[in-house]
Order: sequence, then structure tokens, then C-alpha cells
Amino acid sequence: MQKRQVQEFMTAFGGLVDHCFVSCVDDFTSKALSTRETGCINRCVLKWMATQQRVSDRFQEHNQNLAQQQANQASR
Amino acid sequence: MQKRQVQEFMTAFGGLVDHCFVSCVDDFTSKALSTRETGCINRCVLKWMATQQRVSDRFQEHNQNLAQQQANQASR
Amino acid sequence: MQKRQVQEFMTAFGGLVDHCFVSCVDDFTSKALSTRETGCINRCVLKWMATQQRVSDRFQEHNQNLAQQQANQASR
Amino acid sequence: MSFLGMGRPQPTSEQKIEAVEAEMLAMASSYNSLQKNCQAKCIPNDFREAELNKGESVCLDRCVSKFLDTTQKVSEIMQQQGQQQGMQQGGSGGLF
Amino acid sequence: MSFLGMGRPQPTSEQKIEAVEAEMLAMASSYNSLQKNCQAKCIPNDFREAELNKGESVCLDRCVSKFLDTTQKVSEIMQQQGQQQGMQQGGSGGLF
Amino acid sequence: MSFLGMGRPQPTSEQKIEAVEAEMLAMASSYNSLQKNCQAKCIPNDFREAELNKGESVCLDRCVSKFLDTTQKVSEIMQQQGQQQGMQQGGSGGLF
Repeated sequence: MQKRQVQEFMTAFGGLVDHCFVSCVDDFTSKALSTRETGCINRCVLKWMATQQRVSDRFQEHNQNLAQQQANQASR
Repeated sequence: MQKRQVQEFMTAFGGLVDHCFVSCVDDFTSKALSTRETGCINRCVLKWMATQQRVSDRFQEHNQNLAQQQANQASR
Repeated sequence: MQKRQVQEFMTAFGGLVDHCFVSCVDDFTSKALSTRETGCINRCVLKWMATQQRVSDRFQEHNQNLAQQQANQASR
Repeated sequence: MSFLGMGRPQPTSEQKIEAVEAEMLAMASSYNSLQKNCQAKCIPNDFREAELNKGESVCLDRCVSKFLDTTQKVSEIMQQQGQQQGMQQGGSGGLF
Repeated sequence: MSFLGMGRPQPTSEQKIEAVEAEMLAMASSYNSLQKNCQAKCIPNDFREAELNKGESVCLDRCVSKFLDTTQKVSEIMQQQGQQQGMQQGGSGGLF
Repeated sequence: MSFLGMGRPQPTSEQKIEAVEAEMLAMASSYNSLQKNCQAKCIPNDFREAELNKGESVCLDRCVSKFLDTTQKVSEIMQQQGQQQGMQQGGSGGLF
């Protein structure tokens, strides 16, 4: 279970790196990240975390509503 | 093996949901699926199942042909 | 570990087939690969292997540099 | 939560565990897919701001709702098609 | 079916099992990839009809054939390049 | 190599093994992602030549460097945000 969580985190982390790299890095005339690219990556990560959090909150609400409905049906 | 089948079904099911959501849902001015979106999802699932079936039939034919060829070679 | 390597190879091989199929095959007026498609697949595989090799070399260099830096820090 | 309708007719305890695992797996993949798809639908890729703005937030809320409804809808259609019966009875699920 | 040419020189039974597993895995991933790619090449994303029309059906048939030929071709080219030898002899397959 | 900063406070040997596995997994997925992304950024899809030309080679070299720096950067930002603490303490990592 612990291992599963690590794997899920890994998948999410890998997806985040992919996402910000694809979106922010496209200048290959130099070897180092430019100031613009670094700024973009920073905003990309923060926005991704905010997005994950909001989606996660809505998903949990949905599951609680569902559990509530099932409990109501069972006790009827 | 049972578990593997479940996993494969899960992967296929997840792929189908992704596919029909990406293709059919793009109006976020309301919270509920519109009639148009629901109709599109319906056709998307049915077409996906027909596609899977046809590709699966061709794939099996191919494997049988291959097995036949190998049997012929072995008995020569 | 052996099994892991096989799986990694499988993933890479599958990715390569996908990549060359998507890039090279787009004429479905016949059942067999055309000369143009076959040539494209050939160049696609060779270029993919050269790309993998170069990226792999740079990745190893990077890891060696990192290990070197850590060793230097530890012995300071 | 049993949107796949698994393990209905008097399951053994092993089958129960497998059914729970399958549902968790379904939830996990559904959750990852939810995150990825709603990100793609609602968040532009230029990243001029680090915060979610009002429009993006509302879009995400509706997207979650629509994605979960889509999952439910797809599952219902497949059940209607009797596709899953074959699967549950251990038959070849049309995959190989 | 041994399109990866695994386990040739007198394999132990454990090696045989691993080789079979590897081939099944190869077939499974190849099959999923086949489905995904032929769907993408032959089926438009607007979903105005629920049935496959004639053109789409024929496209799928040819696509399956071309995808499997592509798999075969890629495998042959890689074998020619001797890439797989290194892999099979337990050497570092160039990955790490 | 511990770019995820795992297993810091006096880990048991089991935790150590898990941390190593996690890092290998991180490296493996990072490596596959590196290959895929740099291929996509630097290699055009028309395949008129089988060899890497000068421009493509230089692009790949810089791409590897930028991708690894991006990985590092993303990891640092997440650590600053204290996201990983919750994860390591076995708490619900915000996923479910």
C-alpha cells in the first residue's frame, strides 16, 4: 500500500515534469534554462498543484455524496 | 491470470472513457452533460466496441494464419 | 531484475513501433506496406536507435558528474 | 461505488478481495484520468499566472462533474451491451 | 509467434516461462497499441453514427495488416542491428 | 541522486530498500520520459535521413540538460511547497 502510494506519487510527479517541460521549454539554442523558462516552470508547478487540489476536493465531495446516498438507500 | 484480465479490462475501459470524454465533452458552461454530449458519448461507446471487435477478429485471424504457417513448416 | 529489463525493453520496443507507425503509415488504400512506407520505417528505426544512444550517453555522463560531485562533497 | 457491478452472485472471500482491488484500481485510474483530462480542458498551457483564476476554477468544478458522469454513462452503456457478462463469467473477454 | 527471438540456446525451464511471459506481454502491449493506433487512423472523432461504415471497416482491416507488418519490420531491423544480442546476453541493454 | 529526498529520518533497512526502489523507479520513468520528450522536441517526423544530423545532435544534448534541470527544478518547488512531507509521513497524500 505504501509502495502503491509511492508509485502513484511517481506517476504524478513524472506527469508534472513532462507537462511543464513540454509547455515551458522550447529554446534549444543554449544548454541552461532561460529566466523565462524557469519562471514558466515555477508557475506551471504551482498551478498544477492548485489544480490537483481543487479536482481532488471535488472528487472527494462526489464520493462522500455517493456514500451518503448508498447509506440512505440501505436504511430505507 | 484472472487479475491480469481485470487489469486489461480496466485499461481498456479507462481508455474508452478518456476517448469519449475528450471527443464529446467540451462545453463547461454547465455542470450536467447536455443532450448533445450524451448522444455523442452513446455513439462513441458503441462505435468503440464495434471497432474493438473488428480489430480483434482480424488480429485472431492473423495469429491463426501464423500458427498454421508454423505448423506447416514444422511438418515439412 | 532480468524481468524488469525485459519489461523496459518491451515498453521501448512498443513505443518505437507506435512512433514509426504513426509517422510513416497513412495510406490505407492497400493492405501491404508501400515502398515509401517501408523506407520511412527503416529510417525511423535507425534514427530512433541513434537518438536513444545519444540521449543515453548524455544521461550517463550526467549521472557520473553527479556521483563525482557527491563524492567530492562527502570527502571534504 | 460499484460502478462496474462486480462480484454479485455470492462471491467467495477471495473474489471479494479481488473485486475490492479491481474497484480501487478503477478508482485510481479514473482519478488520474480525471486530473489529466480536466487539466487539459480547463487550464491553458501558457502559464502566465501561478494561481487558478475564477474561470479556471469553475471550469474544473464542472469538468469533474462531467467526467464522472461520463464514466458512469460509459459503464451503463457497456453493461447494457452485455459486454461485461462475458468478462465476469471468466469467458474470453473479446481481448484475445 | 517468436518475433522477439527469445530463449534460443537451450533455455532452462525458468527461462522458458520468462520467455513465454515476455511474449504474452509483447502480444498484449502490441494488441493494445494496435487497437489504439487503428482507431486513431480510421475512425473520425465526431461520432455522428454508432455503426462502422464500409470505409471505416475496410480501413480497419488494412490498418491491422499494416500495423502487424510494421511490428514485424521494426523487429527485423532491430535484430539486424544486433541490438538484441546485447540484451539477451544479460548485458546492459544500453538503457542505463 | 536523491532528488526526491526520501528516507531521511533514521530509516529502517526495509525503508531503505523501498527508498532505493523508489529512486530507481523515479530514474526509470524519468529516463523514458527524457527519451520521449527530447525525441519529440528535436527530431522531425518525416524521416528523410536515417542518421542524426549536426543540428539534431546538438539539440538532443541541450535537451537532456534542460530536461534534467527541469526535473530538478520541479522537485525543488514541490519540496518548498511542503507537499512531500505529507506524503512521507504516511498521511493521505491528497490523492484520495
